[in-house]
Parts: sequence; C-alpha cells; structure tokens
Amino acid sequence: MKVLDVKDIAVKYGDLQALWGISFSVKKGQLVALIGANGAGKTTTLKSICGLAPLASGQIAYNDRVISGSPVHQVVDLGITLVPEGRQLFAKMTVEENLLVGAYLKRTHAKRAQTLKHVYSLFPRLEERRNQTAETLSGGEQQMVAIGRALMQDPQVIMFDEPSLGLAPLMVQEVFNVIQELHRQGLTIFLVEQNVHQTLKVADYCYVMENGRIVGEGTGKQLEADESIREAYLGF
Amino acid sequence: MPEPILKVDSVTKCFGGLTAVNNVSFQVQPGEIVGLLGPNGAGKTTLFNVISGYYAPTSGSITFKGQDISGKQPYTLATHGIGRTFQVVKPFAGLSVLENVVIASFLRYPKRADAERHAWQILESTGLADRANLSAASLTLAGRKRLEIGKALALEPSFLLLDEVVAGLNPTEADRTVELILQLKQQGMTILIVEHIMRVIMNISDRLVVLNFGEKIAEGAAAEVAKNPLVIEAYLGEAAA
Amino acid sequence: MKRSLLFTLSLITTLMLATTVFAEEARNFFKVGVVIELSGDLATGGNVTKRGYDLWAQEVNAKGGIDIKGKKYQVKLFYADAQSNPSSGASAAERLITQEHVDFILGPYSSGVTMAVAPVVEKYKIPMITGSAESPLIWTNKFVYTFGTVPPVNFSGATPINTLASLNPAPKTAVILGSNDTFSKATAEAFKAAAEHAKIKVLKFNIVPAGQDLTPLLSAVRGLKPDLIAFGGHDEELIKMVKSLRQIDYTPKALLMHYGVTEPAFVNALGKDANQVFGASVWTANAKTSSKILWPNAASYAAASMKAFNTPADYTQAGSSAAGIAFQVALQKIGATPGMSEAQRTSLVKALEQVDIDTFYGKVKFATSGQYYHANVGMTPLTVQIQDGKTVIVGPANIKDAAPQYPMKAWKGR
Amino acid sequence: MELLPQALMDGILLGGIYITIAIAFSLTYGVMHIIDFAVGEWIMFGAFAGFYLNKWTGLDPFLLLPVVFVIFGLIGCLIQPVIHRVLSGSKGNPLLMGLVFTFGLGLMFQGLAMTVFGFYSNSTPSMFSEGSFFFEKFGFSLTISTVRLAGLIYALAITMALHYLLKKTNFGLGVRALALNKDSAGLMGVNGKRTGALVYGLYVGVTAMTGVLIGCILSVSAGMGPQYTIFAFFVVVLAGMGYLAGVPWAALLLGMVQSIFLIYFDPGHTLLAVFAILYTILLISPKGLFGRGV
Amino acid sequence: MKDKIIRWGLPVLFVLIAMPAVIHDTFFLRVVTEAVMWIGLAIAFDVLAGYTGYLNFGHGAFFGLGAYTTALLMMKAGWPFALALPMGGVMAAVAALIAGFPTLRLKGAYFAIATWALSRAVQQLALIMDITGGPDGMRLPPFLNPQFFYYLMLAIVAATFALLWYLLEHSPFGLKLKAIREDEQGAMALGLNPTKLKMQAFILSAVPTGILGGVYAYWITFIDPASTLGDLISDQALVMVVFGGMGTLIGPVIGAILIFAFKTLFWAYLSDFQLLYLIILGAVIALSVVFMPNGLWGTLGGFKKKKRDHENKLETSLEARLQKNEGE
Repeated sequence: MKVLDVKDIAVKYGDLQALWGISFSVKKGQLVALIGANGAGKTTTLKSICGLAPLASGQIAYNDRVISGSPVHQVVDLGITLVPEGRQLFAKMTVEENLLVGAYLKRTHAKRAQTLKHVYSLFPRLEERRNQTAETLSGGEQQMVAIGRALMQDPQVIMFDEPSLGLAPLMVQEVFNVIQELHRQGLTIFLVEQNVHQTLKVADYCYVMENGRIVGEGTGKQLEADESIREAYLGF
Repeated sequence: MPEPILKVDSVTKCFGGLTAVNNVSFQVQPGEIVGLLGPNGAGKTTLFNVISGYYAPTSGSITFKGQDISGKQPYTLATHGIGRTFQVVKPFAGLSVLENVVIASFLRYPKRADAERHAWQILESTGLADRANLSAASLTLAGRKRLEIGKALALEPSFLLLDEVVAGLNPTEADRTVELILQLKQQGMTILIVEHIMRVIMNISDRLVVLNFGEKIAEGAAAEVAKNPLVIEAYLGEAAA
Repeated sequence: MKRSLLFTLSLITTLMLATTVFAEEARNFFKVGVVIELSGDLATGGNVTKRGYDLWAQEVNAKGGIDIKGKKYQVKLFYADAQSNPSSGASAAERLITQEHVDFILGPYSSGVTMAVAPVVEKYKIPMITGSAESPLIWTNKFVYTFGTVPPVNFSGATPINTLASLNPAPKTAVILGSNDTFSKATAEAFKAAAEHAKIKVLKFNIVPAGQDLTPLLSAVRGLKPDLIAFGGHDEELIKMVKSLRQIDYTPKALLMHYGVTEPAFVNALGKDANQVFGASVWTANAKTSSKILWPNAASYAAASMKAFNTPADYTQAGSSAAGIAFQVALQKIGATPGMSEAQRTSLVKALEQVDIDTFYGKVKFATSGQYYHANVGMTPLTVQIQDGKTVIVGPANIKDAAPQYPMKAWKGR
Repeated sequence: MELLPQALMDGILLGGIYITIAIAFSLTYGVMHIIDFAVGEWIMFGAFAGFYLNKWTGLDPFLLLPVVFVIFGLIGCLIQPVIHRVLSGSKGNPLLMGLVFTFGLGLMFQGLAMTVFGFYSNSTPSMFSEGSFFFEKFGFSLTISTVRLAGLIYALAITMALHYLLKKTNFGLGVRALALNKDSAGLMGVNGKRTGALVYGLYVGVTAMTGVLIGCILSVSAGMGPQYTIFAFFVVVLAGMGYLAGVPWAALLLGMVQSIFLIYFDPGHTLLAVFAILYTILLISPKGLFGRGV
Repeated sequence: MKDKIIRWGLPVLFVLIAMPAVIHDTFFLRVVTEAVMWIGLAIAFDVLAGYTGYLNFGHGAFFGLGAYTTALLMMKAGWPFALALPMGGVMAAVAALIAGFPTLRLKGAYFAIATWALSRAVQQLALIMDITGGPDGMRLPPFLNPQFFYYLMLAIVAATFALLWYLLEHSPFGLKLKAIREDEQGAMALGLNPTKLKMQAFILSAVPTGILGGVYAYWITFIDPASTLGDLISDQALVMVVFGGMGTLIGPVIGAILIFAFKTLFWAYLSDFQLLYLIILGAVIALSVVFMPNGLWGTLGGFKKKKRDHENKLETSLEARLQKNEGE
C-alpha cells in the first residue's frame, strides 16, 4: 500500500526551477532513501511534501488523500513529519520545550507526558540535559532532539533530511541505529542522505536524484552494482 | 621550491566554544590548483572565510605573497589580488548581469567606460555575453555560478578561491566549468577550490588538502590522498574503510 | 527632440491658463483673509480662534454689514490653513493676498506662525490683526502692519500674582514651572518677574520639556512646601499638572496657571478638581464691559457664542472677535470701501493706531511705541479663579465678582 | 538625599506605564517582525474607548478593561492579515515596508480621531484616581499615588500573564516556536497565519487597555498618540527588539532616568538626556541593553 | 538613459527657468519654490533609503542644522547669506560624519530608530540652548524677493539632481552602492568597502538637505525647533520617496510633485476638509505599500522592464536555438 505517492511534481523558486516533474512512492513500513549530490533537489522534494515549498505542477497524495496545496501545519497533522536539514531547533528554548513543541497538535497534546517518556527512554542523554537550551548542545545531541521532536508528533511517516550531516563517525552510526530502530518499530521512513554507503545498506529501496530529476532507482544492492550510477552520481 | 603564494600557518578559528578550524597549516604554490576537501561541516567554508578576510583567525597567520594578511578586510584583500566565489551564490539581484561584473571591474578600471569594456571581455570568456542585459536574478543556477566566477575574475586576481562552483550543475554544465578552470590554470592562475563532486576535484587538482572536524587529516596528490584510510573513513563513511 | 518641444510648449500654455489672474472686480463686500492653524499640533487653539472670527463675521452680516458712509458692506471670510507650520502660514498669507485679493487679514493663533506671516503682510502692505498670538517677541520686532488684540503675556501675567500677593496671609514662597514652548515659557518668566517684584520667594524655577510627565518633579516640589505653584503650559499639560498634584496628594495654598483654565475643556476634564485653580485672563463671560458695537457686553457675547457653537466662549475667542471689531471701527473711520488701494490700507494702519474703543471684550487700544508696539494695551488684565466649575473674576480688587477662595481646599476632601 | 526614595518610587511608577506601552509591542516584533508605528494610536483609541465607555456605562474604567481588550483584540485580528501581506511581499524591503505601512495607518488613525473626537483634551475618572498612600519613616516620606500604583500592578499583571501565556501554555509554546524558527514551527503543526493574527490581536488589545489606564493617569486627546509611540520605541529598542524579558528593565530605566533628571538635574534637559542615553546605548550595544535583540 | 535625461530634463529645466517670466503670480511661485525644495529633500533622502537601504528618520535634523547654521552665522556673526549658506551644507556634512560613523553599523529598524532618537536630541538641544532662541526660534532679516528664492532653490535642486544623477546612475559610485545594498558580504569580496561607501552616501544625502535648510530659513524668515527640526521633514520625505518609488531618482521627484501638489490643492481649495487630508494621505501610503511596493515609478517602470527582459530572453533563446542548429 502506498503511503506516500508523489506524481510528476515541479517546483520553481522565482525563475529557478528546482524540480522537473519527479515521481516516486513510499509503501507502508518501508525505508526509502533519496540520494544525490548537493543541490540536486532533495531538500526541495522533502519541503514540497510537507507543504513548505509550493508546487508549480503535479500532485502529492498521502494515504490516497491529496495533500499538495495544504499548508504545512495541516500536513503534519495527518502524520507526516520532517527532521529538517541542520536540525532547525528552537535555539533559545530548552531541550524539553523543544520536545514539547513537537506535541503542539491537539492530536498529540493529551498524551504528551507519555510520549515524552518514550523519547527520553530512546535518548537518555536528552533527559539529562532537559533544561539546557538547545543551542548549547553538541551536534549529535541536537540531532537527537530533532528526531525526538519529530517523534513527539506521533507520526506515521518520518522524513529525514541529511541526519548525519556534520556529525562525528560514532554519532553517525548512532543516528543510523536510531533510524533502523524506528523502521523496525513499523514507522514508514523517507531518508535523504549523502552518506551513501550507510544509506544503501539500510534502505529497502532507493531513488537517485540529479539536477531536479530522478535518474535512477532500485534496491541498495542494485544501485551499488550499477557502475554508471556509481561513477556519475556517487563520486566513487 | 619557489616562494609559496599563500601560506596558511597553524590557523585556528573559534566561534564561542566551537572550534571550526583547528590548527590548520598548508601552502599553495604559484600556478597550482589545490583542492580543499572534507565532508559537510568540516570547516572548509570557515577556512575560506578566514583566508578571504571575512573572519579574523583566532590564532595563527596567513601570508599572501610574503605579506601577512591575517585580519585584513576582504576589500583590501581584493586589491591584493585575491578573488573568491561564494558557495551560496547571491548575485546583486536588482542589477543586470553586466552591471554585476562591472562592479568588480571597477577595482582595476575605475572609469565606467573602461570597466564596461573589461566586463564585456569577462562575459565573453565566461559565456555570459548573450545574457548581459538580463537581470541577474533571472539566471539559472548554472548561470549564477558562472557569473560568480566572472565577478571574481573581473578583479584580475592572481589567486582564486572557488567555493563549490560545480556543485548542482548537470554534467554538461559541470564539464564546461571544469574546462574554464583548467583554462585559467593555463593562464597562470593559482586556485584553491572547495568541491564536493569527487570526480571533478580529483581531475583538476594538483594537490589536495583534506579537513575533518576542522583539522587537516591529509595532504598530497589526489591519488595518494584517495588511498588514505582516514580520508576514506571521513568521506565515505566507515563502510568503505 | 520634436516631441519634447511640443511637450514644452504645451506645458507653458497649461501653466499660463492655470494662472489666468482673477480680474479685480468691484465688489460690495469685504474680503477678509483668515490665516489660522486648522490642522497640526496647534489645531485646538486655531479652531478656538476661528470661532471668534466666525462669530464676528456672522454678527456683522446679521446686522447688514459694516456701515461705511451710510452704505452697508457685508464681510466674507477666506480661510487658509497654516497647518501649525510657519512656512505654510507664509504660503497661506501669500495666497490670500495674491489670489483672493483680501482687504485685510485676521491672524494666526500661535506666535511662531505669526512671526512667519508678518513679513509677508508687511511686503504686500496688508494690515493684519491677530486675535490670539501673545508672545512678547512679536511686538519687539515692530512690524508695521501687524496688530494684536490679546495683550502679551508679560503684560497680563503680573496681575494674578499681584492679586495673590494682596491676600492675607499672602503666599510667601512659590515654585514656578513653564513648559518649553514660546507662550508657556514667556508666561512662566512673567510669573517669575512678578513674584520677585511682589517679594514672593521663588524656591524653584524650571522650564520643562513640553508634554513631559511632571509627577517626579512635583514630588520634589512637594518637599519644598511652596505656598504657590504657578505653571505656564497648554491645555493638556495643565490637566496633567492638576492630576499629578492630586496623585501625589499635594495641595499648595494657591495653584496658578494662565488663561488655559478658562478653556471649557479644563473644567470638563477635571471636574471638581478644577475648582479653586487661579488663572490669568483679560476677559471672561462675566467681565464687566459695555459697548455700543455688536455686543453690548461680555454676557451677551457669551450667550451668542453658546447659541452659535454650543461652547462657552473663552478669552482667545473673544479677543479674536474683538480683532474684527477693531478693523470694523478703523474702516468706518477712514470710510474705506472694499477693494482698497495701497494708500487706503496705509491709512487703515494709521486708523488702527488711533483706535480707542470700548467693546464687549474691553478697551481696545494699540500701543504705538515701546516693547508692546501694536499690541493691545487698553485692557485690564484679570485674575480669575474656577469656582464651582465657573470662571469667576477675583481680581484686581476694584472689579472682582467674588472673593478669591484661598487657601485651596485639599484634593482629598472635595 | 531625602528625596531619593520618592525619586526612585516615581521612577518605578512611571516605568510601570512604559512597561504596559512596550511589552506587547515587543512581542509582536519578536514574533512577526512588525514595527508598528501606530502603537501610540492604539493607545489613543483605547483611551477614548475607556473614556466613552465610562461615560455611557458609569462603570469604573478598570472594570472596563476586559471589554476594551476584546473589542480591540478583534480589530487587531482583522487587520493583521493585511500587515502579513505587506511583510511577506517579495518586493523591496519588507521590514521597511511594514514600517511605512503602519506609519500610514497611524496618520489615518490620527485624522480619524481628530474628526471624530475633536481637539479637546480629556481625562477618564476612576475610583483609584482619588487617593494616595503616604509613608513617613526613618526621616523619609513617600507618597504613592493609588492610580499609578494600580497602573504598576496592571503592568506587572500583564507582564506575568504574558509570561505565563508564553512559558506555560501550549499556545505560548507555539508562539515562541514561531518567533524562533518559522519553518520548524510549521513542521510542528503551528498555524503561522492564525497564530500571527492572534498575537497581533493580543498586542492591539493589551495596548488599548494601556490606553484606558493612561486616560486615567494622564489625559485623553486625539493628538496624544505620537508621544507614546516614541516611548514604546525607546523601551523596545533599549530592551533589544523582540526580547520580552528586557522590557520591564528598559521601561524602569526610562522611568528612572526621567525621574532622577527631573529632580536632581535641570528638568529642561530631561528629554535630551533620554535621547542621548538611547543613542549611547545603541552605539555601545547595538542590540539593546542586554544584547539580546533580534 | 543619458539621452533620455537630456531629452526630458532640458525642456523641463527650460520651462522652469522661463516660468517666472510668464507667470507673475507670486503665490504660484511660492508654491512651486516649495515643491522644488521638497523634490530636493526627497531625492536626498532616497540616496540613503533607496540606494543603500537605510531609512534615515533623522533626515530632518540635517535640514534644521542647515537652517540654524545659516541663521546663526547671519544673525550672530554677521556673515552674508552667500557665505552662510554653504556653511549649512558643511555643518550637515560634519554632522553626518559624526552621526554616521556609529549609526551606520546598525541594521534596519535599529538604524531608523537611532537616527530618529538623534534627531529628537538635536531638537531638544535647539529648544534648550540660548543662542538658538529656544522655543522662540530665530528671525532672519526679510529679503522678500520671490524670484530670487525660486531661482536659488531651483539651482540648488537642479544641481543636486544632476550631481546625484551623475554619481548614482552614471558613475561607478551608484552601482557600488546598489551592490552593497543587495549583498554587503558579496560586495566586499569585489573590493568594495561598505563602511566607506555608506558614509559617502550619508554625507551625500546630508549636504543638499542642509543647504536647502539654509535657503528655507532665509526664505521663510523665521525658524523654530518645531518646524525645522520636527518630524515633518523626514516623514514627508519618506512618504514622497515610498510613494514615488525608492531606489530611483525619478521616483522621488514624481512622488514629491504628486504628494506636494495633492497636499497643496487640498490645503488651498478644500481647507474645510483639512482632517480628511490626514486620513487620505495615511490611506494612500498604506494602500500604495500594499499594492505598489515599488512605488509609482517602480511599478510603471517595472512593467516596462519586465517587457524588456522578456524580449531579451526571447532573443537570447532564439540565438541559442540558432547556434544549436548550426552545431548540429
């Protein structure tokens, strides 16, 4: 069953076209990855799904319901969430406040104490630092807050935009572990990454993007085997 | 060994508690293309900003053509002959493509007519002449990156800092830009380049300097560096190691 | 180039057409220019002044007009807004003179605008009487064509101090404050000079920024326990001053302000707290005046004002109406008819200098030399006090309506 | 020296008025980056609302505060979408355009007020305007005006209420999130448009209530607006624009400077001192007293 | 561009010079004199607002400073007007240097409010000093020759326009200013010193304003803190510039003429509706910001430019296609 169905979407920033009619889908419980070089349009794709970047054409459906054109706060209310690139935390708020904003929606507000407990059990380090402001955390801890904040929304689909960006290797590993753990728990995951090896290893299915277009797809194994894709887009 | 054109000597740059660049040293010889590598967030752009005068180094020094330039303002460095491009290209959006370049040409040609003539030459050589009178905001990403190089070239620099001028371009466009860079090298330009696309940087660089977490982890010829396990780990993730 | 030439020619033609001068017609009414502040910061006073001029014109026309050698000429007012700005005032005067060809001008409310208008009327030799501007500075400039019916503050400010000094026991100490604008500053200075002259010790004298909340300063004043607090300021500042004094709960033996207390807004806003505040004035609705021109006395003028505007008249309005009367008398004297020549206007100035008449407003007589040059010095300045919400004359002793209530009743027990 | 306690007290009471003028103003700047030139006009309209409602109903203006808040809150919510449109325009400099827009709005309001209310100054009576508290101990005497004290209490109550709203409620959490990072707040489900309108409504409502108080403490007139705009700017800039916690301190500083200057120095120089201090602080610390402005 | 200015500018200048010979109405001349003054104030304001993006709410302070300098030198030092007037400009330049050095570091709203605080402080200073006459202001000897003031104002404003046009639209200076307005960081890499350029612009904006203040003082013969140092000058200049179109030279001229003409017509012929004027002016500003964020000239010019861009684009793509075809 397709949870997320993206059909032929195009996005323009003024005169600049960022996406040129791309289509793909994510099935329930899958971990799907989108890879490609800087500036290929991966972040724009994520933004357009959550309603942060308006579509010039095309359509996005979530559980067979058209969501393109809805404002972001309505989209996330349906159960899609994004862990944005560079974390985008509320820098001057404490860790706990950051997490609580995640439970802003009516849908999640009532059981927020419970969800918070769950998040803290997932990231015990955050509980230790609950009263520190987000800006004082290390990059890895910030990433945990960003993921925790997304989990507070009780999502069905969680999208990650370069979660390993700028993290130390150990930390990268930890982030990938968390992603896999969430996947095991049954969450549908859409992952955008530059850390190609790790990504191909964990993903059920991958799309390769270049210059606003999808130029290849397949399972991790298939892509790793595809010399031309390796050569041209993965850079090794 | 000839006198290096640029000498980065144990440069450290801290922001509050965060050390973005930590005790980095390297040299660039005249006529060389040196690639600066490192994963996202490794401190490449910060180092660029320190070299081009946007940040003063917290400690260490930078010597350009034998002169200590650490802490000097970017506009002073431009007159010394350092040109740079920005990773996030921001042309002067309200102005035309020609005007964008003319502004840079003023540095060497203070008269408007001369500057315009010079700017036209730059536009010809960067393949933007046919779009000279369009507003810079209307250019495509490739066009903007090209304009960014054009502006830096209009300063008639002896040393160029290129920050991701290829990233985001399609293969044809990327090839054209690489061609342009190689052409510049032939003309005797010294270049320090940051680039993500390996295939590009491996091809054009004489030497590579690799950063990770603000520290230099490797330096040397491309083939050598590519075999360095530290680099592979930093760059491709541990799986490749 | 051709197109722009055409453009040039058409522009010139348009400009010429646009300014085709209204031919000077023989008319049977006087054109009276009125330069006042209808908008801007000083619009309050400007509109009071306007009411004075309006009421005069209304009354003259109701009587058939000004009687010049047996023929009656109506008056028609032509307003121009000075926007509370000197340069707009100058433009306004220039427009009234050169475009409307007014015979004479009724002048601005404020001193600043008057200072900018005076040179313009001087240049065109058009007589002007201002019914309100009372800064002493206007008169020391000795403008030939500018007159004023309200005596300058340094002429009227001494009277209430003298009235207070004559009380028993007289106030011995005073704190004198003035807001930093031309009129208020001059008022405070006049109060100070008079107090020193009357041997009242001035404990504190300050010019304060206009609009400033003075409560902290008054707290300090409270420590000095002065018998008299005298304040020069405009309407809103006066109201705030009384409220501040009540809020810090200090009641001096006497609280003196200038004419602002006679403005209806003062009593309206403050209610019983307005009571027993002293003021300086040259006219009140119960001033004992008698006249043969237009209104027989102050009371009938006040009644006419109530009827026309449903607002009690204050002395600015009365002075403005009196300005019209002064012109009227001078015109009758020289027998000038509408559309006056320059020579006639010059003789009108001479006639104004000789005016010495009793009006509902009091005696109007312009000084012809000295520091009050062309200001009205015929008046008897009055000391007034708000008693039960009404403005009552309490001095000088020979013309008072009621005894001054002194010392002031504490705010609390009112 | 014996005047010092009184000077400080007066400074605090004056500061209380400035807190109420500036606090909601700072909030709207922090969340929506609106620099509202019409802030003084909202105060003026509020003051007239208090004056006339008191006249018609005979109720004490302090009891009328909630009514005024609701009326003006609604007006604010209705106007905000237009301001939002100006601020989110891609042309020119949106921040400056917002400034110019509210400047035009302010002019319009002034003209309207003068047409409708006339020129005269007025004053709103209240049960608090009567008395004062008087202390005399240790050779010091201290008078505290009841109405000003009520004003200070109102200021503190509003400050605390805003603090509670922002720190303890879910709505406030959303507002703060919106102020810190618009896109992230959207991702958390915060409806930017609606929250923006509510915050602007809150600001207009609180500012109008302040107007009612100023009508009681000082005066009511159609031309009263601009002087309060000046003070609102002053406090907000001194506090660091959008930095709410700085507002009470900056307001108290402003009150204190005026009080001290009026008492101990030449009172004529008070405003000069006030502006010179603002200027100097901006030079030393361009982001306000605490360097925390946005 | 150059041709256009000459083609349109010269005839207009000719008309303006010839006007007093044809029209003898002194009131009309006075109004046009003031209109010309406002054109000067608006274009000077726009140097900073439009070309560098700094809203200077202290613009009026330079005007007042010029007015007071000229008045004081004439009245207290006995200088002739011809010498006192340029000193108004010099004082404005000095003040801009002193004020600009610290304030130009500030951004956006902080700059607007700091300059505004500074201008309030200058007004307070004039109010409490003895030499300026405090609130009573100063009176200058009347020299009531309308032609003289008309031509003087015209000469100063025309010279200012020509100078600004040359500097901003023709010489490197204007392009450099636009560059730092668009992207200060990027401009620095191209050898531009933003601090220096902004300071130059600040002075360039202040000097004509100060000189116009001096002319105003002598023309009106009376100055006081309320009228020459109040908010009116900055506020009205801002309105004119925003309405006409920021960042161009023609925009403020059009804005100044239209706003001033509207104001004057309203004032002269509809004075019974004075209060309506504020309401209408306020509404015009608010609406023009909502519907014409680039001002009148910007909006009109915008259409034209769009068309031109579009044509250019068509041409380019056509060329590109031709080249491509040739290649194949």
